[in-house]
Amino acid sequence: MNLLTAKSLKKLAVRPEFYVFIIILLLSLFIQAKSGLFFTNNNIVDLLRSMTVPLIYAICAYLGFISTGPDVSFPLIAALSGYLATQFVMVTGYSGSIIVVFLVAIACGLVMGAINGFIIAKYNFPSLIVTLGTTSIFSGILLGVFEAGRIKLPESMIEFGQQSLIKVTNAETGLGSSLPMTFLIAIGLYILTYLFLNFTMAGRGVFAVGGDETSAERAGFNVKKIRFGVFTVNGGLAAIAGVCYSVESTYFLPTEFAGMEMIVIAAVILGGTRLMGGVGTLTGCVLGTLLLTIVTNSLILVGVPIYWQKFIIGAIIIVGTAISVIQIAELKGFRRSKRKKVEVA
Amino acid sequence: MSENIISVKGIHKYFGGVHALKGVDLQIKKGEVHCLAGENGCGKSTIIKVISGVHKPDGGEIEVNGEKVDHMTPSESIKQGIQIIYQDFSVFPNLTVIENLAFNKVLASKKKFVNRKEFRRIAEEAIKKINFDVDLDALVETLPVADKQLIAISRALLDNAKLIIMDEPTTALTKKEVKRMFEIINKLKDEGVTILFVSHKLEEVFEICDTVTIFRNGENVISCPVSEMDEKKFSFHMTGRHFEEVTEGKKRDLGEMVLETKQLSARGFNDVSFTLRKGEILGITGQLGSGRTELSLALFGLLKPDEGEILIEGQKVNIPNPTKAQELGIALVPEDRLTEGLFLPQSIKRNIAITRLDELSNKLGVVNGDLLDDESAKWVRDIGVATKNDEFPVSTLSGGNQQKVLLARWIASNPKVLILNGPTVGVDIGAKYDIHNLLRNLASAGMGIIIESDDATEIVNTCDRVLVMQKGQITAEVKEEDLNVKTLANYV
Amino acid sequence: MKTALKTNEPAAPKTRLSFIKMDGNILRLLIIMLTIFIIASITKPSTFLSVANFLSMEKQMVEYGLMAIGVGIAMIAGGIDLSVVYIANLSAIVAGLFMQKFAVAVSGPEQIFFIVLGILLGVLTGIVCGLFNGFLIAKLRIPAMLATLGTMQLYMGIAIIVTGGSIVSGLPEPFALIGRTNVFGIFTMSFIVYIVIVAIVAYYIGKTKYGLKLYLLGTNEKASKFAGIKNNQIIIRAYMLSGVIAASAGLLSLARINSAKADFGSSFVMLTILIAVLGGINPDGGAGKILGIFLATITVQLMSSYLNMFPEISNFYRDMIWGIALILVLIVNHVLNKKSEAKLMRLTSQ
Amino acid sequence: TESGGSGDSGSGDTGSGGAANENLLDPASYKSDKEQSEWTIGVVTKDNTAAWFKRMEVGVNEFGEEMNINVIQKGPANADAASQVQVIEDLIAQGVDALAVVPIDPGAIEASLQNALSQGIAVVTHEASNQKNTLFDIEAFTSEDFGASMMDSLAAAMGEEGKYAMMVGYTTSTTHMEYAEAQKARQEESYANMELINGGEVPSAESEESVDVAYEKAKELLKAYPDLKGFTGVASTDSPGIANAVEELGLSGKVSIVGVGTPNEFSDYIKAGTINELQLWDPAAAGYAMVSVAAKILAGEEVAEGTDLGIDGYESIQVIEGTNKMLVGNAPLKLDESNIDDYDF
Ligand SMILES: Nc1ncnc2c1ncn2[C@@H]1O[C@H](COP(=O)(O)OP(=O)(O)OP(=O)(O)O)[C@@H](O)[C@H]1O
Ligand SMILES: Nc1ncnc2c1ncn2[C@@H]1O[C@H](COP(=O)(O)OP(=O)(O)OP(=O)(O)O)[C@@H](O)[C@H]1O
Ligand SMILES: [Mg+2]
Ligand SMILES: [Mg+2]
Repeated sequence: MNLLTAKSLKKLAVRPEFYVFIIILLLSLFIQAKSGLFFTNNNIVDLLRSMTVPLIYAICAYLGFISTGPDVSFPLIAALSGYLATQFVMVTGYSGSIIVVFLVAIACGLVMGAINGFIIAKYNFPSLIVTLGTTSIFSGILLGVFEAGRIKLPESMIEFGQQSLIKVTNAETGLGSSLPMTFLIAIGLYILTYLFLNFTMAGRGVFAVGGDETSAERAGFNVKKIRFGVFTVNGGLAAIAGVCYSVESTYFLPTEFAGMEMIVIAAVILGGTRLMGGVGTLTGCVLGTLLLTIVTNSLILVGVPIYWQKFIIGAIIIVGTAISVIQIAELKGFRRSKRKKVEVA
Repeated sequence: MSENIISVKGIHKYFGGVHALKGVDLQIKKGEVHCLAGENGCGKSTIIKVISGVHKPDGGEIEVNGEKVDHMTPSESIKQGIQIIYQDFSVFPNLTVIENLAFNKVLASKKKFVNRKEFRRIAEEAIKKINFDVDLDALVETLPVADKQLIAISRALLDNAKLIIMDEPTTALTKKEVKRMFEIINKLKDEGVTILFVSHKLEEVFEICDTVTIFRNGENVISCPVSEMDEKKFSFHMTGRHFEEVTEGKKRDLGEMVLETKQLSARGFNDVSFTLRKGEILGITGQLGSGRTELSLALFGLLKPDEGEILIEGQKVNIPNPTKAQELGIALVPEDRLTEGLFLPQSIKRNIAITRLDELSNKLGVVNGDLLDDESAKWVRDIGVATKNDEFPVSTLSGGNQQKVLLARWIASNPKVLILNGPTVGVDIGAKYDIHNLLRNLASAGMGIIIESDDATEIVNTCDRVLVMQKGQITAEVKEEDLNVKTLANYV
Repeated sequence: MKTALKTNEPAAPKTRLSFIKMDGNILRLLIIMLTIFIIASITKPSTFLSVANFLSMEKQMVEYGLMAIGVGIAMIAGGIDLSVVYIANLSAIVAGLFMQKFAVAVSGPEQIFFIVLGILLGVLTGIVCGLFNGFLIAKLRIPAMLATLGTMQLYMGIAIIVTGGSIVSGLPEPFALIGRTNVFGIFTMSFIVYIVIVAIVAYYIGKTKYGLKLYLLGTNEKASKFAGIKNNQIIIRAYMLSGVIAASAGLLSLARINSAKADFGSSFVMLTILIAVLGGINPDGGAGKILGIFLATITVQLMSSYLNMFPEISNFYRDMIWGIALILVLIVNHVLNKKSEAKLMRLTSQ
Repeated sequence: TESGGSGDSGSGDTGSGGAANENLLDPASYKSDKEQSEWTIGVVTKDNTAAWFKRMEVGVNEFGEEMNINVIQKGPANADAASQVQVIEDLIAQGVDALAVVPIDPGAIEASLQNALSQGIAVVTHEASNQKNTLFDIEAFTSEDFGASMMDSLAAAMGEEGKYAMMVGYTTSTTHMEYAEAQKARQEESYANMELINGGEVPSAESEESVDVAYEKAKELLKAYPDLKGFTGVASTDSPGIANAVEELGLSGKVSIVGVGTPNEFSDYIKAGTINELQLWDPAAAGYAMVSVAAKILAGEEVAEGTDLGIDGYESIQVIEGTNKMLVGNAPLKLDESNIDDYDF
């Protein structure tokens, strides 16, 4: 075997994405064998559809991790800005382009994200705790102040949700499935995020700040601005996800947002993003999200008894991470212990 | 045009209550190699960070090229042609070598977008300057510490820097690399680049510098041409004390065998056999990547040997973890004090007492507070840790005193074998002197000591016998009678 | 080994300064607690200052107060435990099912025997769950957040499997008595058990060598390995401890509400983290006191009950208040710690 | 004077399960000495933001105004039994005269309700046919009747044959599971040609009280069982989710849906024919009936077979002695295309 490919193979083999990919592959084969339904066009489209919103959330979680630490506030930012955008349409009776609705939501999301960003950047508090706090606040505003209930979306928004990107019909079963436009938004956001992270200095700064804050500052990055920027952008992204979720389900569902953060974070970490700083890829996010989406959406196909479903999801999270953590440790030949950042006087 | 590239006047800097700089003046002439020396914590790094704009001074003024700069920022100073090799390297562990090398330059040019080709070109140019051989696409976190320092150095050399500030740039380097570095400094000097060189190391200062400035306690105590300086004066200005090199106690009676390895192999070294007697100080030296660190880790139960035997007092032992090592009477003062040694925000007391908890607590595991206090007070006193209160976080101590705390911790466990990896790295002259003395005394009292060090003077001054390691193997053994800085340099 | 050196440094004078760092936080918590207490007493004297209200508050705080301590211990070790609520439920379910099967039908000493056995079984469940968390985190090196996120689902899953999702109730009367008995009319039995557990844990974490090692490990895991601390053992024990405490919360809840269920108290997950941080536990590990968590628990309960006295204030405002309180406390602690740090610096640099 | 809570410690031998002793359950002993205008009746709901309970509040407030009685409706911030216990405990501590509770989980609040009773607080419940510590449980109809009625509707829509699936919010939700069991029982009894999928396991899927999850699960079920002909969903989130799935897959008209929810939310689906029938009871009437019973207890009036609670559907209640005294009205609402517009909530 060519030396170069052997080397690149080894490089590949130490990447968590690789293991997630293998797990996904094995799992899909298993589901296919068991149900005969996995590799059908409508099932694939269904999976993609289910992934849409988690994928956008995953960018939020990912950006949080690589720059600073966990961000758990995105579901409630999504909820609150989704609510405000919906209210905007209801109150003004606006029926024009959906882009305006998104813009309203994004504006709200950016403001909420900026609050996170301001507190985290200014005081250097742990992002988990700050975003936990603001989550509580946003939830209080949504359910306490606005007393938001379930709202059937106005026609103009539903219409957008029903436009489909791809429509497939399974020749055998006759079942159709359609991929909504929102999927295109998710793809677009991934491309934008990818371009931003890899081809702009600010994007590299996000990694630099996550890798070593002091070094970043000395190299000439504006650490506070980058952190503030990341959390603000996260707010905007979450808002987009909020509107997408609503138009997909044709309802604004105030209570369905909370709790998503945990499964999304699990997906992102499964995909190889490190909890503290600077390491992880968007590919990993997609694979991690895909894995968890497959698991949650195939339990019935495989015939897992309903009472076993929670157990299986927990087991997959644990086994999945354990495999990638152990394999990588073995391959690198050592176990890297947690290294605390220290200021050298 | 001013003849000074940098001139700072009356700089004050407070950190909370700490008055780190007390109205410091410092003039650096164009084209000179200016040395800045001083004990740990005297403010060297702080003045550098003020010059580079990382810290905002609380008073005083900065002139660059004779022009007053009101608001210095890191990018502004880089634009002014000031490059810095920070003491902690300031690298990004999670990024590739390329990016680590290219960021500063690209950022200074205010470019908003990434051009991969340009990044690579910059990086290649940077490593070429010092003939530094490294995989440009490797992640920095996978590199040994010396490579990180070399990255910091090559990064600073990039680009028409007018002033290069080097904050203790040689701590992680081998002799050879230091020599190479000095050649570069001389070349830069010929090109008209000014260098500010921060170091504790006497020989380095005398070899490379034109002018010397010594800081003590946040003040500039002397600035003069190096020709007007000698070793005695140097250490006096640094410490405010007079020293005499003590060699007594070097002749010791060696006792029976306390540690022996037979054909020991592990990741990083192989087929290592050596012996250590009670009362002996054994030096281990060698180049970067020679496997010294791994050897000490193996002896301390942090690295699993693949083959071979370890014997303690003639008894074959298995050391699966540090706890077992401790039980067997082996102690290790690790290489990296800050990440491997100390619990920085925790009290000095806790940092010292950790190895003695079993003796300080009752059967139920409840720690006896009074015993703990006494134990800690005793070590603070005996080893001479300069602190007002041992309840203070250990992070409040200077480097030398921090190292003493680590020593106290392990001496307190009363080991048979004490292994020290770089015992005086980043430690000032005074503390270094104290530590060497202490080690000699410990050996006299019958302890077997292994010192792993790059510092030839240190090895020569303290060791009875020296092993030279290369590429994971012992390649030479130098007996006491042949031991001097010159012969040692030949082996390495 | 006496190997003293001559140095010019004077010996350190002895003064106790530990209060500078941590106890400021405890003091602040006490002040906040008293302030809320006084405000509540003045504005709602009849309802707030009633025995019934105190009994009600005692009952409510015990379970999440205990779980917050479990979370706090994991946080001191530098991790987090998201699974406490579900460990509590699983333990309660195991104990409940056992008692239902064996202790309900019998009476007298035999019944007591089976009840005690049931309690032990519940505690054992907590230990096993904690052990498994510890194993994943220490041995397999799965990040604590992810590991406990997984086990949170896993333990809930197991609870659903064994109960079929339905509630476990119908417990022997003597056991239920624990949940209902009052001592001196103003202390509930479960509150007393809670206080005892808090005291034991606070002593264990604060005064023993295990506790000391836990703090050191939480401060710097690598250094603690180099200092000869058995990291894995300490971490595993921390999560076991968290598991046992969670199990006791589950058992007390079983006694109090006379039932157990797989998803009971799911809203406590975030609340427990919030209380631990309010109590001064450093989420990065290595700092904070059990006493702080205790005070934070009381503070949260006082506030919560006080707010419930205003029917016009929707319960959703509580979330908002917790959020604001959390961030304010962080900021206040930050500012005050900076001040005391400066003071410390002044003291160290002559 | 005896302090609250100590009075019950003697009730040691009332048998297992902490069932209250007989005296505690005698409504007559809860006659209040206070003026009617000084009474406070606390209504505790599962989730005060849901449209369902907002509608309930209408009835509750209406009664309060008519009778000049102080009524408070509170709900927990999270739809979690533990949070509801806290709300109940706090209301007890504040000394309300009567509690009307809609339990998230009857079992979880037994002890709290017993505590309330022992302090002389009258307790009535709703949606809790097996609640032990309650003076009266008010139901629009029995769970059995409700489940059976749903099954009858589904059977009619399906032509009494074919496979069907059942969805609940959570398997841990007691009432949902009761309705589900009752449906199955009715089917087994009367519709031999119908078959519950998955070997008759109850339920077929959990919606987790989420429209989106209901949608995903419905799609999965339709894939796994291509010959599925009908759905029931007992959480208000279920049918909209199922309907969205059915519409997307192009199965409208081929798959029947019978569900529970509020008219406004279902109106479009019913009109479009995707959801065949909506079954419910009017929460406003139930709320009115609950507080009305509570007020009667406080006034010392007897509540018995045939008592008129003053609101439609509860003009002549039926008393069923079971676990508790269940007051059953006759207030089912079955809404389809023809009458859905008659209701606005
Ligand atoms: N960021 C900071 N916060 C608080 N105190 C600081 C900070 N940086 C430095 N100090 C304090 O300022 C003083 C001077 O520190 P500095 O790092 O300049 O010393 P140094 O001369 O570089 O020592 P060394 O030889 O150990 O590198 C020390 O007392 C140090 O503790
Ligand atoms: N974290 C690591 N991962 C993989 N390999 C490593 C790691 N650390 C060191 N090595 C390898 O182990 C060998 C020894 O490296 P190291 O630099 O630690 O040697 P050393 O004996 O400590 O030398 P010195 O103290 O002079 O730096 C080298 O081949 C190095 O590449
Ligand atoms: Mg320095
Ligand atoms: Mg090394």
